[in-house]
Amino acid sequence: MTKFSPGRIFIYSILVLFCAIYLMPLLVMLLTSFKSLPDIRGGNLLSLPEVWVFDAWFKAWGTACTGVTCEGVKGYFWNSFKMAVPAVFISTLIGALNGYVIAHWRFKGSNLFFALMLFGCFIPFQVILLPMAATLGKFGLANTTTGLVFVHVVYGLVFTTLFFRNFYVSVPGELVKAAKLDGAGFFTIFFKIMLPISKPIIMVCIIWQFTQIWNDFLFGVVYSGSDSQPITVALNNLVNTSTGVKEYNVDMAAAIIAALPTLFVYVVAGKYFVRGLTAGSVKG
Amino acid sequence: MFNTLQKWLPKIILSPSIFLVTVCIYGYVAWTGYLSLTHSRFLPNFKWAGLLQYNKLMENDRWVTSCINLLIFGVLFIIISIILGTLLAILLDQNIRQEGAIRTIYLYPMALSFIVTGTAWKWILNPGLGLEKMMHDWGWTSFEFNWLVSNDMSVYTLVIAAVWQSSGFVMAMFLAGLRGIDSSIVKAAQIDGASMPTIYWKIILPCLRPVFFSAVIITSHIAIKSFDLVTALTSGGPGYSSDLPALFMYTHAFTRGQMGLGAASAMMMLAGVLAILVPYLYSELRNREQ
Amino acid sequence: MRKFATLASTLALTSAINLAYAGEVEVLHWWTSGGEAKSVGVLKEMLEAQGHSWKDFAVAGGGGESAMTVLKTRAISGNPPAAAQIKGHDIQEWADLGFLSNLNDVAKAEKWDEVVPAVVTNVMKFNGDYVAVPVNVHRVNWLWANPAVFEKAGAKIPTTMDEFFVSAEKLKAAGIIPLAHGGQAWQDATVFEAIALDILGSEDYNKAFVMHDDAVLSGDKMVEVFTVFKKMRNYIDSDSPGRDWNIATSMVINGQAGMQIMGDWAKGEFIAAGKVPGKDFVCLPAPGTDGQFTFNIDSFAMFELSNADNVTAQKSLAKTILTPEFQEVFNLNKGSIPVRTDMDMSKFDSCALDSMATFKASNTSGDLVPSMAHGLATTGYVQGAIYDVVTNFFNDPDGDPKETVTKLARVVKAAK
Amino acid sequence: MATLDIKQLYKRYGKSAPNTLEDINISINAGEFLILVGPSGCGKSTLMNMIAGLEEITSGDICIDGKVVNDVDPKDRDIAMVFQSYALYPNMTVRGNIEFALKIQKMDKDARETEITRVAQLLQIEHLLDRKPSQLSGGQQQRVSMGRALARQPKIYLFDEPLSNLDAKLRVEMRHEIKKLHQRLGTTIVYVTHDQIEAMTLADRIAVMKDGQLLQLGSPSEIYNDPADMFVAGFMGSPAMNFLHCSVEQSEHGLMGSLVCDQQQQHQIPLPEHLGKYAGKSLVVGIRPEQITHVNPYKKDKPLVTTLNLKLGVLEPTGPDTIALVTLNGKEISCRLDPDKPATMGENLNLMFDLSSAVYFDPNNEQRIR
Repeated sequence: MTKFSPGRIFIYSILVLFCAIYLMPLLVMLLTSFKSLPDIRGGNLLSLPEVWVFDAWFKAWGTACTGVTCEGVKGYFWNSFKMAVPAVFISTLIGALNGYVIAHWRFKGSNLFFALMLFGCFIPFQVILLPMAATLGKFGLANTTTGLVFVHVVYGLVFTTLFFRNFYVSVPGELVKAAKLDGAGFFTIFFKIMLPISKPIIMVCIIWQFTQIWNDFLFGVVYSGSDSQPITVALNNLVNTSTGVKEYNVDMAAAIIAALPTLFVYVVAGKYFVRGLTAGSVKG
Repeated sequence: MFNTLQKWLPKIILSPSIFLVTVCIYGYVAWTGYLSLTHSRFLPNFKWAGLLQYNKLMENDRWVTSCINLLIFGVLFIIISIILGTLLAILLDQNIRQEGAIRTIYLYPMALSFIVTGTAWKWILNPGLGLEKMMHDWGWTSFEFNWLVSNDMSVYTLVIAAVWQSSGFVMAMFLAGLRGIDSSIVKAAQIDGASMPTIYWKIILPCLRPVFFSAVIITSHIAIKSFDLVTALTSGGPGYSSDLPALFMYTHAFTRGQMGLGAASAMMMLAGVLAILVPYLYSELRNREQ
Repeated sequence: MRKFATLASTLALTSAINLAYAGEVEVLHWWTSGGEAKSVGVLKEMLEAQGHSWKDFAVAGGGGESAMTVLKTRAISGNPPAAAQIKGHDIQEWADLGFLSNLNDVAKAEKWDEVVPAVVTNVMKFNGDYVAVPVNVHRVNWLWANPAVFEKAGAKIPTTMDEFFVSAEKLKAAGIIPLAHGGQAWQDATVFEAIALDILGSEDYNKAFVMHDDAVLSGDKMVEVFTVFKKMRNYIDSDSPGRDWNIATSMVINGQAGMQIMGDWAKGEFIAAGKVPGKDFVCLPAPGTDGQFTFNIDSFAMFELSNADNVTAQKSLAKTILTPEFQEVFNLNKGSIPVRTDMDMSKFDSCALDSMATFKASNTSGDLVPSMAHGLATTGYVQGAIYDVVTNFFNDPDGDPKETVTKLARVVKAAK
Repeated sequence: MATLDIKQLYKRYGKSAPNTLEDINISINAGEFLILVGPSGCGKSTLMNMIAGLEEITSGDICIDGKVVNDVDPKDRDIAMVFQSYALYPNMTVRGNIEFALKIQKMDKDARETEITRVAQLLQIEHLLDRKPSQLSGGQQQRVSMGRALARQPKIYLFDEPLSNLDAKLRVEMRHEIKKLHQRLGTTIVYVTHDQIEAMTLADRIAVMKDGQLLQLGSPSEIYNDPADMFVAGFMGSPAMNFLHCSVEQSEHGLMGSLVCDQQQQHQIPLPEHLGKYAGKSLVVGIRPEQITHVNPYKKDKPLVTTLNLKLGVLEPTGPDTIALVTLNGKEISCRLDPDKPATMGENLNLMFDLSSAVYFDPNNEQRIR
């Protein structure tokens, strides 16, 4: 065990200071969600609630109004799952296949394709709102969960392909050759050899994609149907009060509820994230 | 027969993605490009206008402001995120107890969207509600922090919030990079008599060049696309002093019925990305090959 | 709400014949919370009582900006909602593009032309055909004041611009924020148009913001408008940028601030806080605009649908919106006045009655003007251009009124 | 066991690119152990990949058992390959690695078990079967990768520098194992290496390649003793063959080549008479270190043997021999001295040059003069 020299104490104090800074917004939200409305008006951001009340949480989950229905955010919570889970799964799978082809089955133009894809990361999504809407409309997918999943898959693809390609480039080509000689075909190699060793990068992809898709508002609001709106839309409706009293405690509770799944993913799978990044995805 | 199938399989597998990328990225960009040359207002129409929209854009004070803001915001955000991320990664790499917990704390802002944290941030930065009030309550009455409501400083609040959100991710990338470095290099340098700061500065950080590269790419894509951030924090205000191109584009194309102008601004953004990124990508990738 | 359930069921009986053709209406709106959401809830109940089903598509945020984006993408994807909350010039734009359906048959059956003033119906019509249904009329040029605060500071609640500045000075001296304001573009514009209405007068107001007359836009009067506007900045606290309007209202409610220039939706906030009009708060026309009326009309535009049952439901919706029953509930909740001039106003408070009286009077005097800040006066693009100039000037400490006026004329011309 | 014929094989990447392989013709008999040697980038790995079917053929034919397999998939060629990096599937146990190909061939479970047991016994890796590759040492991984190849019982084995990642001792051991295996199984093997001792010890025949061309194909002794050109001569043997550039003169003692030592002293060495046509010109004498020794009285009077008095440079005792460097014609020449006889650095010593088995090259085209 290392001894606590002045230098170590300095390092620890800096680390802890930054922890406090990073945690502040979350702390503000948490504290506020447990305060009553008068308490919020009276105290300051980081003061503890005078009385801890949990009403805001129940209201946010079950009875707050987000339009003409006043059933809180719980329904939207499941809508988000219905959208995020397939979208994450499909985009990760396609990204893995693409990365595998680009890294190990190169053909003329595959690198060009990769470069073009990279540029795709930089396109502001507002640009594609309307043409994508027209496309979805043509295929009858407008305002359906399927359509929303499709949109997320298309624009998530770029990132997952990038991640998997960078990971698979670091896998020696001889492995693929050996498998080919052993009689394995394209898919056998992919499913039996590549995929089993891809766990770290799959974790990175899932974390990244899940966060992106779960937190997305723009696609969620324009491409969802009235009964498939994701939780970010509900949260927006809840928070953007136009008349009436602004219930900050309910807003904050709802915001934390909306953030719980992604927070959970980061806390539980965070270590795989750094491990996955180490495994190659950061090597450009 | 099977033979040829195997040969074509990689292309077949990639082709849906190629198709999607071609249509849903480049096709749509081309469509937007075309739109920027039309008189489109409320919804797209195809009445040819030449470079009219671009001329209008260049004369638009708000557009100029938003471009300057992006430059300030982008440069500061990228530099601060990378410096802070590197610093935290180096500190965390010193056999820290509870490293996992600290790492998660640095990383969690990435998990939250500004739809979620926007209100909290607005409070914290607001002089009457947040940090300034808190400091006053605690007796430090001369404390002043009114960037959010100041014309000149509001764009820097965007930097603060954006750094808060993304520096943890940059930290994770650098931590991963540090873990990937051969420890014998460090030993060799120690034997050569180099101090730890020198080792980091002269040996380890240069080794992390590819990580810098990835970090620049990722943070610059976040900077260019920053939209939720501005809407949640300042909505471009006070006035339009903290407007960014992404917000400009959205506002004009969707709420003001100036789709042609919005399209033109989107094309300018893409051109800007190309102009800055392509030379950087090119030089980086060429350096690496050497 | 119970009363309306019974009311709705009587309505259901009268229109029982429609039950056979029960359809579905999807309604896009941005009334998501508080009194507004409840009011829309009533509309939903009334429609459901007629056997139709209501699909709610609520998108809040930024005075409908997000909702407009959604509407445009849905229209382009060929899947527009049955009804959408659209107002002012946007109705004309949508109709011009051929998206809206003709409501003339409903209008004729329900005699809309007779009960709704022409100023309102003109906005709802495209080429003489009804394409939208008005919900309410808001008066925008209101001044809301907290009399207790004025008493404490020994100031008089102002009725003219000169009085305003005298009182504001007194309030400021007493340590009270004179004017509660939220620094968002539309709120800046709301205050701006109130000043403009006073200084320019109704005629020149229309010339500037409806006709975009270059002479008025760049005239000396306009310079004065900007000068006064800038002066007003001194009586607003420095934390205002980004503040929501209802937060500003609550500052007036709890005595932190003396007054607010805001449309009559602000009344809802006072009522919700348990305040009584005339006693705890007063409403009076924005300084110098007595007898003038800046109107803002909320409306639902009806989109062309293919399913016949849904068209029936859509027409029922249109009809229901203009029934006196709904008009009463909705406007009581929202603070606005009904669009029907033949209504029994006994349930309405003094502010609303005052508003109604001015509405009717100004309709004939020519002092009834459309709100620029709320998209009734001009197109979205001109409105946006004016917003930019106004909000930038207001927040720029070095803003020069003369230069700004030139700029205003230039950008309006460019956007036209 | 199978024959492998490579006929007029060309490989080119891109239309205008230079040939990576040019006109390669090799016939490998059934059961033969062929070794491909050459410097890195000479095309030997490309050739290997083409035999395996991992790279496309630009033109020419590859035939296994007389049948053209140009368009046959790797898996249908019945070839096994052992890689330099071993290329073990990291997610599978040793057993899984060996079993993988058999499973794909749809061999039934019992047969697979038998086969795994056989191979494991053969390579003495029974105790490793349930481990993952990451838990194995380099030598063990090497054995597993051979086991994976053996289990398939293919017609032809390809070895791509299989021993180069092992330490010296292990390399020698494995070399013996491979030799024994070949003798026991008698299979056809193509083996790529850059280690010439491996080449000499293992091969039935050696193919020396350079810049995409096959320079010489022959038995180890042919390659060693009768090289076709200076490249082959210099490539095989350690220390490498010495090349002495000398001008040729016809003197009264017969044909002589003249050399200059580092003391600017002229030396003459005798040359065989058939080189007479080079009189007045220059040529390159190729002489192996073991042909420059202490004076051996027994050989002294033989033709084409001469003794030169030269100053010894660096001495490198290797145990069985001591390699001494001397400077001739401004170049360092290595000689193989008897370690039991005295020799010290800087000393002038009489060295016997036995030119009877020397080879001669034309300095212009580096080809052998016969």
